[in-house]
Amino acid sequence: MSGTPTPFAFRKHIGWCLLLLGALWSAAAHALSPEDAWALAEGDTATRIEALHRLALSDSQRAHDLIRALAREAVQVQGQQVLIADNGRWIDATTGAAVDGAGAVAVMLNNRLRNALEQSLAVLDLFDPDPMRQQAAAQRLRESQLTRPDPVLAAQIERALSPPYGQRLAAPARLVLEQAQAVVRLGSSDAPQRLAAAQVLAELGQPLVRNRLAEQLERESDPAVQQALRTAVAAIDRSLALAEVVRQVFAGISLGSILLLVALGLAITYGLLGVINMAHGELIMIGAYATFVVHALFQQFLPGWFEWYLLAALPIAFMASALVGALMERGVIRWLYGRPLETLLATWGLSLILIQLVRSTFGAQNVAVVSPQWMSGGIEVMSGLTLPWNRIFIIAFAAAVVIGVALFIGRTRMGLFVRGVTQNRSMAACMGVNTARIDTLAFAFGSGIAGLAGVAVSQVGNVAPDLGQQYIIDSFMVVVLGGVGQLAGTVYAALGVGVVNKFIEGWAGAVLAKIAVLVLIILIIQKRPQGLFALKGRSA
Amino acid sequence: NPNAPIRIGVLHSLSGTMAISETALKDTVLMAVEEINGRGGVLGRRLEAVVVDPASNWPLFAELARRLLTQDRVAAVFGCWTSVSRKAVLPVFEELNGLLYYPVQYEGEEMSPNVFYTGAAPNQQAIPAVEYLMSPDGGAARRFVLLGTDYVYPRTTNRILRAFLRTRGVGSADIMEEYTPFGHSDYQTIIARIRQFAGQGVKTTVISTINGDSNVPFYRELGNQGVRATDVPVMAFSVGEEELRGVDTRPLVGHLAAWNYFMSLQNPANAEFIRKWTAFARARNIAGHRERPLTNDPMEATYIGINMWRQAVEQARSIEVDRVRVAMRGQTFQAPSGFQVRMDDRNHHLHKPVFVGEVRADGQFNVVWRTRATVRAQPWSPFIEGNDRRPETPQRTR
Amino acid sequence: MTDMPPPSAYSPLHPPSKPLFGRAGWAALLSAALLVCVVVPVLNLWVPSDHALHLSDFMVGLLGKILTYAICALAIGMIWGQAGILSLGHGLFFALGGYVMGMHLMRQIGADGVYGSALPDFMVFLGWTELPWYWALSDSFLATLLLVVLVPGALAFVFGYLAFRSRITGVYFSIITQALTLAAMLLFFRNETGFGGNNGFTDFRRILGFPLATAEMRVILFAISGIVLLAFVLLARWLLLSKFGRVLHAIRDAESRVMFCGYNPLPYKLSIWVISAAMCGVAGALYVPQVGIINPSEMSPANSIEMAIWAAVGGRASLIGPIVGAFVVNGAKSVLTVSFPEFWLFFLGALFIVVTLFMPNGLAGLAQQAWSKLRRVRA
Amino acid sequence: MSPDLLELGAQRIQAAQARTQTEPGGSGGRAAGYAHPLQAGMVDVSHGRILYLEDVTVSFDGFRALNQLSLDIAPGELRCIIGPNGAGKTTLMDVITGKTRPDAGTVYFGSTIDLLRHSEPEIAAMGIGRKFQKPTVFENLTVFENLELALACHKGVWASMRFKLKAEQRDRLAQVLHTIELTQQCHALAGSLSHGQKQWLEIGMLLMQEPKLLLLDEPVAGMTDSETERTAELLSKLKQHHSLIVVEHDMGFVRAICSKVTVLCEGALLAEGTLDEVQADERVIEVYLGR
Amino acid sequence: MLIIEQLHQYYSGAHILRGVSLQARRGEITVVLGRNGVGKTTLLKSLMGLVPIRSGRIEFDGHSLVQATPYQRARAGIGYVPQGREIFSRLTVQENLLMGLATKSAKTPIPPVLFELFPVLAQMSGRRGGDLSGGQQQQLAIARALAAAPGLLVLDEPTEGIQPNIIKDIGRVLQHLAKNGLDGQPMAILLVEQYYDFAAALASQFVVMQRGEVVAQGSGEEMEMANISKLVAI
Ligand SMILES: Nc1ncnc2c1ncn2[C@@H]1O[C@H](COP(=O)(O)OP(=O)(O)OP(=O)(O)O)[C@@H](O)[C@H]1O
Ligand SMILES: Nc1ncnc2c1ncn2[C@@H]1O[C@H](COP(=O)(O)OP(=O)(O)OP(=O)(O)O)[C@@H](O)[C@H]1O
Ligand SMILES: CC(C)C[C@H](N)C(=O)O
Ligand SMILES: [Mg+2]
Ligand SMILES: [Mg+2]
Repeated sequence: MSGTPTPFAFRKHIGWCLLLLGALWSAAAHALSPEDAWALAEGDTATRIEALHRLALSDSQRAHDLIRALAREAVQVQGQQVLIADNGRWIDATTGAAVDGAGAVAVMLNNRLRNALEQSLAVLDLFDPDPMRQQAAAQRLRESQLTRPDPVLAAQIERALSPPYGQRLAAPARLVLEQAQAVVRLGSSDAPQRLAAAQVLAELGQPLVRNRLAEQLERESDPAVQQALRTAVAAIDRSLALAEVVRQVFAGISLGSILLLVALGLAITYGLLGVINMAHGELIMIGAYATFVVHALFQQFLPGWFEWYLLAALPIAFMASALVGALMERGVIRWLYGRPLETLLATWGLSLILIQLVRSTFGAQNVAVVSPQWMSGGIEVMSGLTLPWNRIFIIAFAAAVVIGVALFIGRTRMGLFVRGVTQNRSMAACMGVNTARIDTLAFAFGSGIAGLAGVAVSQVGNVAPDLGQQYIIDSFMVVVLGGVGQLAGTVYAALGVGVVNKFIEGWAGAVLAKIAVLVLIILIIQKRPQGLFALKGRSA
Repeated sequence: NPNAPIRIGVLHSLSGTMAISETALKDTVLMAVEEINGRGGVLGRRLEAVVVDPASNWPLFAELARRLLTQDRVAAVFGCWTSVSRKAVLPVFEELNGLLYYPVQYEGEEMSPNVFYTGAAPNQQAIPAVEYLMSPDGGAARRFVLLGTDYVYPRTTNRILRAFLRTRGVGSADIMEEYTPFGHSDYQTIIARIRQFAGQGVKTTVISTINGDSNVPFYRELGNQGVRATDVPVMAFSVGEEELRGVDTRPLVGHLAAWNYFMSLQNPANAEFIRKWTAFARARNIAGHRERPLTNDPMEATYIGINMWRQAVEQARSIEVDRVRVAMRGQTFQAPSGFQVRMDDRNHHLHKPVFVGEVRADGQFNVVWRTRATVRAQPWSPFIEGNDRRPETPQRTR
Repeated sequence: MTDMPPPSAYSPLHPPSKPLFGRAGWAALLSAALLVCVVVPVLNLWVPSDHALHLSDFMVGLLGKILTYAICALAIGMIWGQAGILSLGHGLFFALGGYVMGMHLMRQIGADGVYGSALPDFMVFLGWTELPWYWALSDSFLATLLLVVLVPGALAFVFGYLAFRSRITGVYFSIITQALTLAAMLLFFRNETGFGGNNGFTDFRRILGFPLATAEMRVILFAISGIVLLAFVLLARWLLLSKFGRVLHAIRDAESRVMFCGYNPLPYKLSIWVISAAMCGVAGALYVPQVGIINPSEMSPANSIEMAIWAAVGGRASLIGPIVGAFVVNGAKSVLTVSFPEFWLFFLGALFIVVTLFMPNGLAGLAQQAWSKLRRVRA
Repeated sequence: MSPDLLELGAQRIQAAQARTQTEPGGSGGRAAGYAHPLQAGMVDVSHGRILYLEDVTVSFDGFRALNQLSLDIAPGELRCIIGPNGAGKTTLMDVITGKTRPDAGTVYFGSTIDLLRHSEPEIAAMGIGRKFQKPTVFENLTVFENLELALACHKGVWASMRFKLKAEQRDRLAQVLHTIELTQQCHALAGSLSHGQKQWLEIGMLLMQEPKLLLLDEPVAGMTDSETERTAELLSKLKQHHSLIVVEHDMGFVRAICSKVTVLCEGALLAEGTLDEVQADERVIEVYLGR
Repeated sequence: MLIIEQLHQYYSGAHILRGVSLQARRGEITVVLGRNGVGKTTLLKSLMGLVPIRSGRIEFDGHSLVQATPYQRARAGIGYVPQGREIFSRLTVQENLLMGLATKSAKTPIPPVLFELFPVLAQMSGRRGGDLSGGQQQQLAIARALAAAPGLLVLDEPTEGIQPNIIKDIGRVLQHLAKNGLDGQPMAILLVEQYYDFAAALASQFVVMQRGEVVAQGSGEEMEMANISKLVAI
């Protein structure tokens, strides 16, 4: 993924190392008293934290194991006995003996404890053989040093960097830890030390760092350090400003790509076929529910492959929506070509039926669609700017779908027939095109694209029976703004709306941004009554 | 006819945007009705639920309320979720002297003689929650993001919270208030801003009054952008077990919610409640719940409401509204929350316990804090100016 | 042009201009007036409530509400059916009329509100100490009556002028009307905007000093709604039988050709558009005191779409069709939401599909077909 | 305005002066200066031009449909325009009626009205009527209503609302119906007419409009020979009181109606003159008539 | 060979075609004449299956077409040039021609002779059909119908709006096509035409219609004798 492991990757590693440690543990085990274990497991938070610190600093491997187990919420108590649960088996935390913990209850964690645990773990992990874990631990320490300077931790950092321990640190972790140290040294009484710290920190363009530097600048007396601090703050400000712009553009594009995906199917069913398809949203919804079903099936029957359920969901969602679309076309819409406004009424009726159908089958409430791990987390493109993977995937997915659709419509014979049929149905028939089949196919294709959009939105939003209602207006807005029947127009309109929306939202808030975008759309249509990409010429 | 069934109205949206939340409440009423009938009914008469669908349409709420009261002549109505739907039916209930049991937490500032409020008032949810956040266990927060959907409940709650925070010495520079439209689904910008606001080195928490559909995208984006509960915890007032159903909760572990009931509470009353609901959901084949039965706070409040109504009717030996109203005062019930809740003698609100829970990986809540006893409701929040002069009992205004 | 054969050489043309109504039409109109002004009040107020013919208060309220919907449907039918302009934003005009009336009713509450202040409750609550300027005229009933027409009318004028001037047509127009109403809805949802936010206005008590929550008032409001609807039918009929109506039809079919005939379509479209918006405003104003609440969700795009659907179900080509549609759809909704709370959407959806597939001209078209068949059989 | 246009105006004014000096009348015997009273909305044809185009260029994505075309039509003239397919004839009509804006050039109706400043309905209201190449009538109105709509009268909204057909208007309608032989179908929907009938109806609408200048784009396409003859007769009668521009490919028809023919090719003037002259022109034979 | 027998057609009650019968043979040009509104276009539309007929027989090369959909008729080898051109206005000229090849396999190229016949189409091949001038569109419509080398070519007033020299070309082309087709096979041509001279010059057979009925019929040489131009003019 990236240079910076995400919190989740970090947790996964813990699991790995625990297995490793498990093999070594009988040899390395040191004593852990039942009282200490109990103090960590139960009681009020303050005492538990105290126990935690104590145990973390001890050399007891058992204690460390217990801390790690607690961090992954695997500690349970049975009577006064503290147990570590592992895949349906239990061991006694103090003795390491296997026991039967069938009646044990999990101990409670809260955020305060979790915070303390993370810090302790960071200190423990700093000397883990795995350099990735070292680095993650160092980062964690740096962060907590930035947010809440803690003398105990500061001492630990100093110690970790100094000789006997220092050699055991891998280079990247060491760098991070030095930055953490710099945070501490920024407050030192020695001016050269402060100067060096300021220079180290200038590299690290985070808002938190900026605050520390600015704070220090306020009380700094040494002019050289002052100067260094000032340039450091300015440098960070610059990089933050840049990051902000990049972030907004990215957010805009990512919103735009979702708009694009949801509008693309409509660009076909409405833009090309001229069906005012009010059930478009429901086709998206069906795609999302298809994803949910695939997801549930994987969870149940193929848990090992769960990570890849989305790949299976894509064709299935496409087919599901396409099938429903084909049925709609065959059963209802077929009779309405040439009466576009009537399709509004009929498809509205269809949408009501589809919503209720899904509601009766799956229930009115949201259903859970869990994103695969590889879509979580993000990539840090610059300091202070992490782009989430799922957004990146959706952008890429949208691009792929657009290209696919454009090729299909513009380059294939089938696409030609679709365009021909939609422009002049009876003449196309007279040319020997099986118009009924093309109609069904084209409608199913557009519906299938809506299904694909459903896969995408199931990864960012909620999946509920009225999911489609939320997208239908946006879809029409985008298609019409771009110019009906203009695929390129749809693309530009979607991205444009997304980016403009996000920029306005940046300074006016979400509500006003939405209103502003709507007003903007109205104004643009005034200037371009046939949409952004209106056909010019006689044929328009 | 003394042996004819007693009818009660169920006025919850089964379609439209609110169906997501309200459908389960309808089923809760039906479950309670079945249970009561199983025990011989009320006053020896069977209960019969008249279910209607106001379809998330507020005027339709008013119309159907009138219909329930005049055509179906129901003895009481259990219904409404959103405040606006309650406001829409209120004049009808007052005009026709009907009885409404409203089961959802709300913003207060109301006290009608024709409504019994079994959800929380702000002081039974929002204020304790913030107090918890400011405590060492809650992370000793000093900086707050008040994030909500742009409508009256969040705005009122936040107004109250602002006033409350001021009394705790939190300056307005440390409060960021932000609203999104209904159904807002793209939280990238807002969460980035929250991160910025939180990245100033002061312990910051988010108080979310986001409502409805927006919660899923909000929490998903939280997970995406790696906002962890240990850094910036989010405390929500309208996110419960049912709302979390649609989210992958693993990245959300540790985020918080405040309620008067959690499904994860361990006590006999709750075990019984969950058991009954599970059986009912399976028997009735309620989609979603038959696979994964969930209970939540408004369901509990609904259950309390209908049981208290039953007790009051039996005590009054009549279903007449005026007599039931009197009998409701001081009514108690052993609630699934594990506490004995009591209807206040005067203000038509319940005395309820308050819990703060942290999201668990399985979508349930870990109760990390609770009040020692039940808390009396303050529908007129003392943090709003002029409310000290408000009467303590509902006044008939028309 | 000179050299034409003399006109006397031909049989005189039948003048195609028809009277406003035929005899049957007038009779139907009068009996409808009688129904709303006499029959319903009598059945509701004077027939004892246990009598089989008694019309309950609930029914009067329901019918009154549907009458206001019917006005909207008529308004939509006029622009959609006659001028070919599909508005998906008429809910906005309806809501604006409603809001104007609502403001007046809010002021009528006086000091009886929860907070006992002269200001509406929500303002007290938001900490406002005086009425914002745009509430200035809300005290006066007369001004309210005027504004009910003027506010939606003026907005429609500005919007329509811009849109029609830029020759925005077809679905482009429909979509920007939808954008307009959506924007307005979001705006009204904001509490700062000053119209009560999400909750809107409710808790009305009296109108012109008379209490609202009485059977008599309900009947009166019902009768007014009915009369207004009939008056609008007359107005619409007059408009559409005139050459104005034919120009509209021509614009609907071939706008550019109309221009080459020397007509400027802009004022034509604009006037029917404004008239239709104002009609919706009046409907909204009648609606609010009857249902007792007005809030921004009336402006939601789905609501406006539904209005168009009433017109379509009834048959937008005729004037009566949309009215029939409003009654059928809303009547069906009222019955079904109670009888089949969990399945009514299936029925409603099926109704829409059946109507489109088998009754291209809506219910009214079906009736017409049946009627002409009957006549053919008799002849 | 460009300098040469100014110059042109000056020339015309001079010409007008010369004319008013020689021929009395025009301004009722008064000795007029170069200004003479103009009724609002009236076309000033005192300079011997009802339509005047200069250097009109229209291009579509680089393709020049009209290329610096100049044209002059006198009041009461019937001008035929012929030319190969795609020569720009229809485009020319589009320019005159305001449907297409030229990239460059001037278009004057009379000597005072700059057509480029006016919208389509304004141009139509001034008295330029047009029949399209593809017949366009109001398909959902009856034949009668189609003609009634085209009727010359005040065309404001309020006037339409109170419009009542006067007796003489009705007579005219009847006349026109007879002329176009649709009296039978008078109350039939225009949409149900055959192609040729629609052509006629459109001509009828044009007649009702009483325009000063008529533009007819292939009026006899799809008509039988006898109908073509009738149309020719009709146009010949019209030309005494109206100015006409007719585009046709039917040489027989052109011969029947026309004295002066303009040949367009590739957007520019190729030849001009009587039909015989033009038909003898090698270039015209080459690109258009064929051997 | 095309055989139409006793064709009756109604437009919602109005009896338009009243028992029309005619035949069109390969190698011949059959011209249908008649005044405006007599039902010529309706006849062709019935033949193409664009309007439903009440009764009658339509047979082409021995197969009955009465039940066939328009596209089946096209696949049976009928090419149609409709009145009013009916170009796919938003497809380019090239794509319009490709549409004409819909009955052929995907790899069939556009026959180059079409561009020889109508050079303007080659010039404008990238332009959208709707942007062409009226006459250009008409040429495109004819080329499009020819693209698939049909066995029967049906033309509804193909000369409308076309410049004289191209009309002459079209005449020559039709004669050539009747004899040799595009692919060497003789073709049956059914031509509806108002332009008498053109029709007379081409006709191997003629049919005159009046009020939905065939009132005269004969071979091309008989046209002058039968004084058909009078008949059409009434
Ligand atoms: N909007 C447009 N875009 C591109 N080319 C156009 C457009 N409009 C017209 N043209 C081209 O301009 C040229 C002139 O067209 P025009 O219709 O004026 O010809 P015409 O003289 O009327 O021909 P015809 O006799 O066939 O009707 C043609 O080549 C046509 O293809
Ligand atoms: N869609 C229709 N609905 C009703 N009547 C129609 C329809 N189309 C044509 N007609 C009528 O049918 C008759 C025959 O029309 P058709 O188009 O076949 O004539 P045509 O011989 O092709 O005439 P033309 O030479 O003018 O093209 C006409 O009287 C016409 O009014
Ligand atoms: C917070 C919500 C769950 C309920 C609240 N009463 C509302 O107005 O919508
Ligand atoms: Mg032309
Ligand atoms: Mg024809």
